[in-house]
Amino acid sequence: MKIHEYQARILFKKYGIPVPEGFVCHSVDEVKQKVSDDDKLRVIKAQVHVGGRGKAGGVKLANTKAETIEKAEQILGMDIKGLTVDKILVADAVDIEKEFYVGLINDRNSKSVTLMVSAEGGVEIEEVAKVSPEKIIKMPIDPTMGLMDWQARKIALKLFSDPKEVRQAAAILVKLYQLYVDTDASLAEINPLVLTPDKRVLAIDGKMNFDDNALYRQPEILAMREVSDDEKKEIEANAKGLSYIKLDGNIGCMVNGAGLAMATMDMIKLYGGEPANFLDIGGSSNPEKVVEAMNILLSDKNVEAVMINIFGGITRCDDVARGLVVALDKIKTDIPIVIRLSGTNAKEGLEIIRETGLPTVETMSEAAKTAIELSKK
Amino acid sequence: MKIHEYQARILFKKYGIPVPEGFVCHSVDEVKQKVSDDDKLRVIKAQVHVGGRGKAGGVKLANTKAETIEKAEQILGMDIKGLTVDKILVADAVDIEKEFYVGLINDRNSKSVTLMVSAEGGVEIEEVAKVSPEKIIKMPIDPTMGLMDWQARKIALKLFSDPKEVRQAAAILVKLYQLYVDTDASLAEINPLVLTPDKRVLAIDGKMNFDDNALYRQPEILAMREVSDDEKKEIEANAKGLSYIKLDGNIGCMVNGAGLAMATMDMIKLYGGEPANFLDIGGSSNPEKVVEAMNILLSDKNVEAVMINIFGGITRCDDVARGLVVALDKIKTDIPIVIRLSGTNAKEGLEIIRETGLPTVETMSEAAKTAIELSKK
Amino acid sequence: MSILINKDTKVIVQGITGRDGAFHASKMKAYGTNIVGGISPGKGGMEVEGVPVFNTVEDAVKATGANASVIFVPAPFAGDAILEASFAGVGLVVCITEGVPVQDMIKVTPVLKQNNTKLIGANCPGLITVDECLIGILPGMIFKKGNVGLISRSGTLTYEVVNMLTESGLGQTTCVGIGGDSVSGLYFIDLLEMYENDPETKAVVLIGEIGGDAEEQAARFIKEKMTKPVVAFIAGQSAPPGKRMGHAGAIISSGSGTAAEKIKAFNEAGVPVAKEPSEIPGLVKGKLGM
Amino acid sequence: MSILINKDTKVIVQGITGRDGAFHASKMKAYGTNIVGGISPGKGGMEVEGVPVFNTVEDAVKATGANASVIFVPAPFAGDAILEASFAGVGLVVCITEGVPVQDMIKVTPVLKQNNTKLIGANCPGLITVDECLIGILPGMIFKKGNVGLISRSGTLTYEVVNMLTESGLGQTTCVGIGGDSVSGLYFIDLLEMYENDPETKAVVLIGEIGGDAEEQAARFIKEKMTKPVVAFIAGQSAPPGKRMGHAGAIISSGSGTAAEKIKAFNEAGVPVAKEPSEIPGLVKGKLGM
Repeated sequence: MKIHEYQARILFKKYGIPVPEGFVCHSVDEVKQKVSDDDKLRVIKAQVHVGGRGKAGGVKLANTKAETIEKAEQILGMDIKGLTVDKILVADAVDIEKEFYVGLINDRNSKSVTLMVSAEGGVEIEEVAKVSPEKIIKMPIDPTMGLMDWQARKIALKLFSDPKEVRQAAAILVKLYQLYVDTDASLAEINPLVLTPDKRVLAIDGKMNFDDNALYRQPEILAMREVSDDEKKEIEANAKGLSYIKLDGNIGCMVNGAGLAMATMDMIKLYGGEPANFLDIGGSSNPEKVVEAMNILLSDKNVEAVMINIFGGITRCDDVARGLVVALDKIKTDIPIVIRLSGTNAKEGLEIIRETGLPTVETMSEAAKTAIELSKK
Repeated sequence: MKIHEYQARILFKKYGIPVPEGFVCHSVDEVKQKVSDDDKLRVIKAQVHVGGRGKAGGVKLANTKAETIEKAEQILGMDIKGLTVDKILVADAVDIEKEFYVGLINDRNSKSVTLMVSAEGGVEIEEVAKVSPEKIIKMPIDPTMGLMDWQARKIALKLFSDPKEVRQAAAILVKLYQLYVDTDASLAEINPLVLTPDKRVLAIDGKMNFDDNALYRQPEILAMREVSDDEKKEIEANAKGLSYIKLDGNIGCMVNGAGLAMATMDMIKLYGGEPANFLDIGGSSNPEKVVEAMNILLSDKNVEAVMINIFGGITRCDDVARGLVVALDKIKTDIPIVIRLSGTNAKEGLEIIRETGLPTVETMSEAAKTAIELSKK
Repeated sequence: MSILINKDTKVIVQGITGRDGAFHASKMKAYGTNIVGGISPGKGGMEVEGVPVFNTVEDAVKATGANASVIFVPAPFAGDAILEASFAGVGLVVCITEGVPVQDMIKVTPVLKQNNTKLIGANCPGLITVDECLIGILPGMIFKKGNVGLISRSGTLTYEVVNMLTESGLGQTTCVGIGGDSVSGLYFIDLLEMYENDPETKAVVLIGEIGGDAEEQAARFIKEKMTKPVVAFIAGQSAPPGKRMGHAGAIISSGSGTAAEKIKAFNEAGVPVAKEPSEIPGLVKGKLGM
Repeated sequence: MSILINKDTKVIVQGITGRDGAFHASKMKAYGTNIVGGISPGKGGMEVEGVPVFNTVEDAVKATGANASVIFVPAPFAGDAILEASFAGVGLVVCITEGVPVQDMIKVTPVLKQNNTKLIGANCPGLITVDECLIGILPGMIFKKGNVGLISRSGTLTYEVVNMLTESGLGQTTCVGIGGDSVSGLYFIDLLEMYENDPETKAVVLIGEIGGDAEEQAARFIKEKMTKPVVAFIAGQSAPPGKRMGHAGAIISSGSGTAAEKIKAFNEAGVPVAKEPSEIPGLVKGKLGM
């Protein structure tokens, strides 16, 4: 789960990580109301769940209240990579002496939360990682001890030299780690962390993602969720035990198992088609789940054919087939469907389905080819 | 630092440890106002920082509102071991099927927080420890992992057998440990933890002490501090870098170092006197500190003679002597004082003091004997 | 021979009184797995599917000498179940549970190391040494004794491939589903090393997917350390970046973890990568000169 | 010979730029202690009292080969300073700081074990091997080279006793102030064992106080394991229960930790207990047949 910069700022403040003054606005009227009359340099930033908003014109500076309103008008409603900007952050701009990068991630290899810092702040860290990886300092954190103060100081000393700056930076690292662990985050970035000419260390931009598997114990984080329409569908599907991702193609697919579902998408692509979605219905043969899955799948108006790909393991194909028959009977659709069953009792399963007149095939590649053909009719 | 039962209940609730409904009252009027009209069994408990309130009549049951008010009248204002009861807890009495003891302490030997539970609840655990120590189950907790759920279950399984009861009890243990660590407690007891006939597990009485050294980072706990007059003096002294404990004797003593201060008290007692206090002024020769210490010491009207016992180490006795002279010059008192200096430059120090006419001696025993004699004049 | 488990492995089931735990305990027993006990706190003394139930893993290990455990408890309790098994001295823990928070897995990691516990999963189908021991939810009937080892981040895709191997006459030694989470127990390299040292295994099939760089590491390991042939397949070639493809770990983030990178790494290590699953048996046979 | 420290011990001072750190660094240097560096984050490269300052303990250890550290940082940071020294591989850490929260000491305990670090303190005056090395705030001039070892939970009371020993002609090997907190580093038993194994030490003086049962444990240890004579003193015989006598650890709680119990334990172990400090030298001489 992702949150916006303005939400990350709320969490930063709660944990004592210093950020410049600022507030979120949903309309130009709100900007007019909230911005004070005094002239000062302000930054207006689009709040969208996508990178590269700066290049897209979603971040602007303003010197006066009037200018702030003007820039807010320009940004609100703007389209950035397909997303409409419906809220902005208006914050005090600060003078910057130096910029740094600070990030925390769950690292698969060290199997730990890993702290990354770099003196190359303010730019995309992925770029730094590719061009000059030696400029990123990484430290895996032992979960039993957490980020100890001396470790935070050691890292801060790589970026700062003045004792007061070291102390500020080390405190920010420790607080960010605490926030990260407390909220089951999967990413926390301060980019840039800046040093101002008056030697304050401040978090200018913040980004946080959270572990979906841990949201059940993070009600405060969950309450921050803001979702697009596509995401809504994915979340609804999740609540029903389905895993659904909308894609741009026209071949809908419904598969049991995430790996097999990916392989199915790949297969469609391999044979020249375009998958309309990723859809994993999990392990059961419950007809209700199949109905739910089909409804979600068919709500995508681009879908022109459906490929059902099931491997029967512990759940035998004949049981799955019976479930499918019940489910497909309930769904009234003109979209052509091809069903492929494999694994335990595959023959018996296919027989049951054939009796209903639905098209069946025995291999994945055949299923993919058939679905592509059907979509062209 | 100690808190009252009603305050421990507030912390328990915050951490999700179930307690019966109840509230604190400071007057009979408040009881009249807060107690509902319905008849139910209530328990009225004196809130004093001393054990054995039950035996002293500080805990009473009542069936009706009228009876509750009557019992509250009896308890409020009562004297328990020298302390006046100025607040009571009025709580719903619950039916009890079984009583247990649960405690957490900082264990010196395992150098860890140690969980103690016993099926012998509701009685003084010290008694159980003496009579049948095998009835107390102890488990040191690894601070890096904390109290893990499976450990809490393992301990809960020693007290309970039904899965639902085990689950409730284990959850309470984990929550109590979390509360303990979060608040820098030095003692947390639930005694009794009870099982009701309808199979709820509840904390009926709670006791918590906190590490004085950690109060600087526990503002919420510090805000709960309620102190007696004697304690006020101790806390004031502490704020000035002095360590003071009032005792019942008539020989005031002022010493540098806690061990030496205890040895000084012991010496007074050994020679037939009674120390009026423990007072450790720490390591400096600062005259201001000596003045503060003397003021605190002499505010005890029982003091009839004062013994000053200083060992000069890094701080040399001649410096200490000069400080003492300045300080004692500022303090106008008729109480006789004897000064003993030892250690580095003791001779020079004693010489300086003798010049002022104050009585000096060279050994601790001599000092104690002299102070006792002076107190009898 | 085989890796990790065999007919002497004594298995306990954590969460045996739950629906999935009870169902799969009976399936595993039916396959021939030596299920010696189940765990359910407060239900010690009961029997489920003919298996004695204990209150704690410690009790079960003491009573039965169990050396492997399989976990079916719900996600919020799975991390703790792993810790309990590890501290009770169980050498191999297989966590089937899906949806375990990453921080819980991070927290168990140093404990596993300290107690010398091997973990498979979480969010995995388990593992099988064919005709000897099945731990997890794998459909036993599709496996056939033979000389191919298999490691996979996936469940049903694994079954699909195993089925193809079996139908084409390629039996298996041990097949391990390592799970689809980003932070897991044993990983490709750990298992590749075991297969390399297992005399019975002649070739290994590795089924990877998008996300992370475990496949790239595996490719390096194969190139530098392995003498036995490996054939690979990577799922998720058509997956868009930034989207989690069902498995928590199957996500292309910041442009890394793509199928293309992984395929390139395998190609550079001389590992053939199947374009679709049905190619796998042929590639294995080719490597084995069959 | 001696225990824990000698003329070859290389000492760093954590918190050397603070008032106490700088003052005592100069005092220790003056005594002859080999102070090789000081720590103050962000002040690396400076010099304090002629001692080079480093940013981290790790830097100091790398540059100087320091094997002991003394901590003068304020209480809220002392636990972290111990951790830093321990993780940097310093073998002996002496924490002078008073008022360290107990939970911080509990948190460092498993780390010390894991990293094989010996800790003295917190809230202690330090230790001295006479004429070789002084670490802490002890007044060096009262000590005299000899054959008596001394362990104490107290500061000035220790000096008092050392002064008496010295004046009565009883010099010392190593004297250790273990500190007055309830949860500390090395304790009586650890040190008694070291004295027992130190050929130069002929007798040991143990200065205990009320609170805890370390004296009782020491008494048992002496009875069972020690061949060298021990003489004891217990402070706090007149202390009331439930009151903390200055030292965080000096408190009689729930009726245990009294001086009477401790004296009884020593008597049962054949250890003479002085009624007042001035008796100690005589008791030691008696035990040594002097």
